[in-house]
Amino acid sequence: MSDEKIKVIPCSGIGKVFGLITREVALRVANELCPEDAETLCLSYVVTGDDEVKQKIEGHNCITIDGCATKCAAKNVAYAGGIIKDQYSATEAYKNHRGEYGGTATILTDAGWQMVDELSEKIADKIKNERGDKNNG
Amino acid sequence: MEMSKFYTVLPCNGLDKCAGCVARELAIKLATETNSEIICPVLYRVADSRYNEIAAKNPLLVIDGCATRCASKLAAEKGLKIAKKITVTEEAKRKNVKLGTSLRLNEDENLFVNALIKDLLTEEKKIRTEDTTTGFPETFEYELYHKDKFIFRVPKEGFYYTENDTWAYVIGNKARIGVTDFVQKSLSDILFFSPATIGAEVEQFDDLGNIESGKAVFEIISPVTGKVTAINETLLESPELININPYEKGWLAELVLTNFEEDKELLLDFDHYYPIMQRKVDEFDV
Amino acid sequence: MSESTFMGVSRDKIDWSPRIDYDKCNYCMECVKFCPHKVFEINEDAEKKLIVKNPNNCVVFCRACGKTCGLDAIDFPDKKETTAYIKNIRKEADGNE
Amino acid sequence: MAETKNKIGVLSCTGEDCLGGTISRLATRKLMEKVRPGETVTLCLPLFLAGGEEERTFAQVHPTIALEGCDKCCAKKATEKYSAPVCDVLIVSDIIGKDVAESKALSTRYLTEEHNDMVDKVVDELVKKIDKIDSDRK
Repeated sequence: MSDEKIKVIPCSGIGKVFGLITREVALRVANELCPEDAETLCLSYVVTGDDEVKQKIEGHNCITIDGCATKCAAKNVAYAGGIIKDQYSATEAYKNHRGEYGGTATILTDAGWQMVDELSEKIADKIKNERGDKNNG
Repeated sequence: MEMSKFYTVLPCNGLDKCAGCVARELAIKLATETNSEIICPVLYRVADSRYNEIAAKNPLLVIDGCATRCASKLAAEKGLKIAKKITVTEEAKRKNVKLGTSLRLNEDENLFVNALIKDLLTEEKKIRTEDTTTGFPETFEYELYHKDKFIFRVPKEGFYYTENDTWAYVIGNKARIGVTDFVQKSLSDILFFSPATIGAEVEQFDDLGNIESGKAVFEIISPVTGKVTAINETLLESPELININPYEKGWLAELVLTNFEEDKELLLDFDHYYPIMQRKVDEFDV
Repeated sequence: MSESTFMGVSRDKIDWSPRIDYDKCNYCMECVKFCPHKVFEINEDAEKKLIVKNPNNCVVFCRACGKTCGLDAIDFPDKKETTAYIKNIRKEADGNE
Repeated sequence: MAETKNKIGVLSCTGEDCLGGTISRLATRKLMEKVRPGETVTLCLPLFLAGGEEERTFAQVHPTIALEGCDKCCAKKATEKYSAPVCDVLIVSDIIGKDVAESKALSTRYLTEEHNDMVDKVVDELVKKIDKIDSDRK
């Protein structure tokens, strides 16, 4: 159970740049930075609430990444019974780049990619640290 | 139930016409029914010290009989901050009451006094049933304007608006300030709140800091004149609360009002602001 | 479309817009980038590379672009006078009803 | 004033499980921004559950097409569970092939011409469906 990959679930919002950032962060963490320790999961599965999906998430460790204050990822994962270990938001990545333009819901600018990379590394570091602690203990 | 003092009342007490007598009667009734204290305008002229303290203790209600506004002028002369003002002749016009010529009130005029008391009590009840820690209510009733998939909320009652899309919610001599849903939605996700300084004295239409999203910066234009007593500090960490609800947890600042009666001339009520916001929403390309 | 008004007063009667001090301005164009209402216009070929092209687009009482100007080259009309002016026009309009 | 018709809604999968999620997301935005601006409207799918009444009336107000990345059809399921029946469904894997659509989800960092062609194909199909809805309600 403890060896199971942690689920990184973005809101992937389609309206604004923040949704794209969450999606790119999740893909970067799960596919590139921590492929051994993390995997991603479609939030839409969680929304439809099929039994099969519920099993995938209920009682499992999750990290949510949200694009706006509505916090769809965190809320939906919580409804489905997932354990939210950490919550992140794209706006927090944006705040370090005040006044810069991150892009749109489909294309990121260089500044936008920088935001993605910074948040991805922050999340990956946290995952690795926790895994490391577990393996040593 | 113990009722706290409601107002300090300064009536004109004019004995030259009926309107003055109504002002006097209103003050007396209010004092007995709400535990308010009266300042005698005649004695005040010669005995400052007795009344200055009372005047400062509770929100000041000034009741003028007619447009000469002797009581208002007296308050201004003494440097008092007016929380609320009533002019009997204007109220009579509003309520369609014809005032007579006798200095003794007739039946209609007494009913009119009672109606004015009822208005004030309704207002007081509103104040007392509100959130006890801050005095401001936590939730409101909204009119909703739909545009495509978006809904713009505007509180129906108790708010004063500006055409700069800011609002003031007034209780006694204090006001809470914020922006409307139009600002919140057109800015989209708000990332920064740069507040006004506590203690700063602002005039109506001065700025009270700004809020900023990835799209733009919005300067918060103050609807009222006064002194900043508080800012919503939770917004420094969580400015997104403005997006969630700019009238409730997303309020921006609190002020002690110093010139509200005059500020009101350029403030809009719901009926006037709502169509303006509708027009702005329609012209705004979401 | 209805004519643009502010507080019930025709917008073109209200003199409220940024004033550029050309002795100070270094054409950094921060104000232009800042303002979403297309008040300014850039013309790289002209002597004055920056002008207030659409003064009536400016939001009455907004002075935010001025704060972006590190050189203090942007000024605004007196707010009190503007307020008093608006009140007067409104009173006149009331009187004519 | 002429009576304005409600815009047509596109509810898109933006899944992370496979390429279909990336393509459907990009196709929806392209349709909205470039191909049929002002005529179409979209909504974040997870808002059905996390949002309020405002979101759940979406498919009642707007004739809605569900755009799916794979044959799990989450967009249709979620819309019909929380809002109202959809008018039509388009499945990306039917257009670009099941194997391609179900390959690994793609970061826009690695987008190629080939992917852009896939997006265009999906947009073309979406446009056909929109025109049909429009002509049906005339």
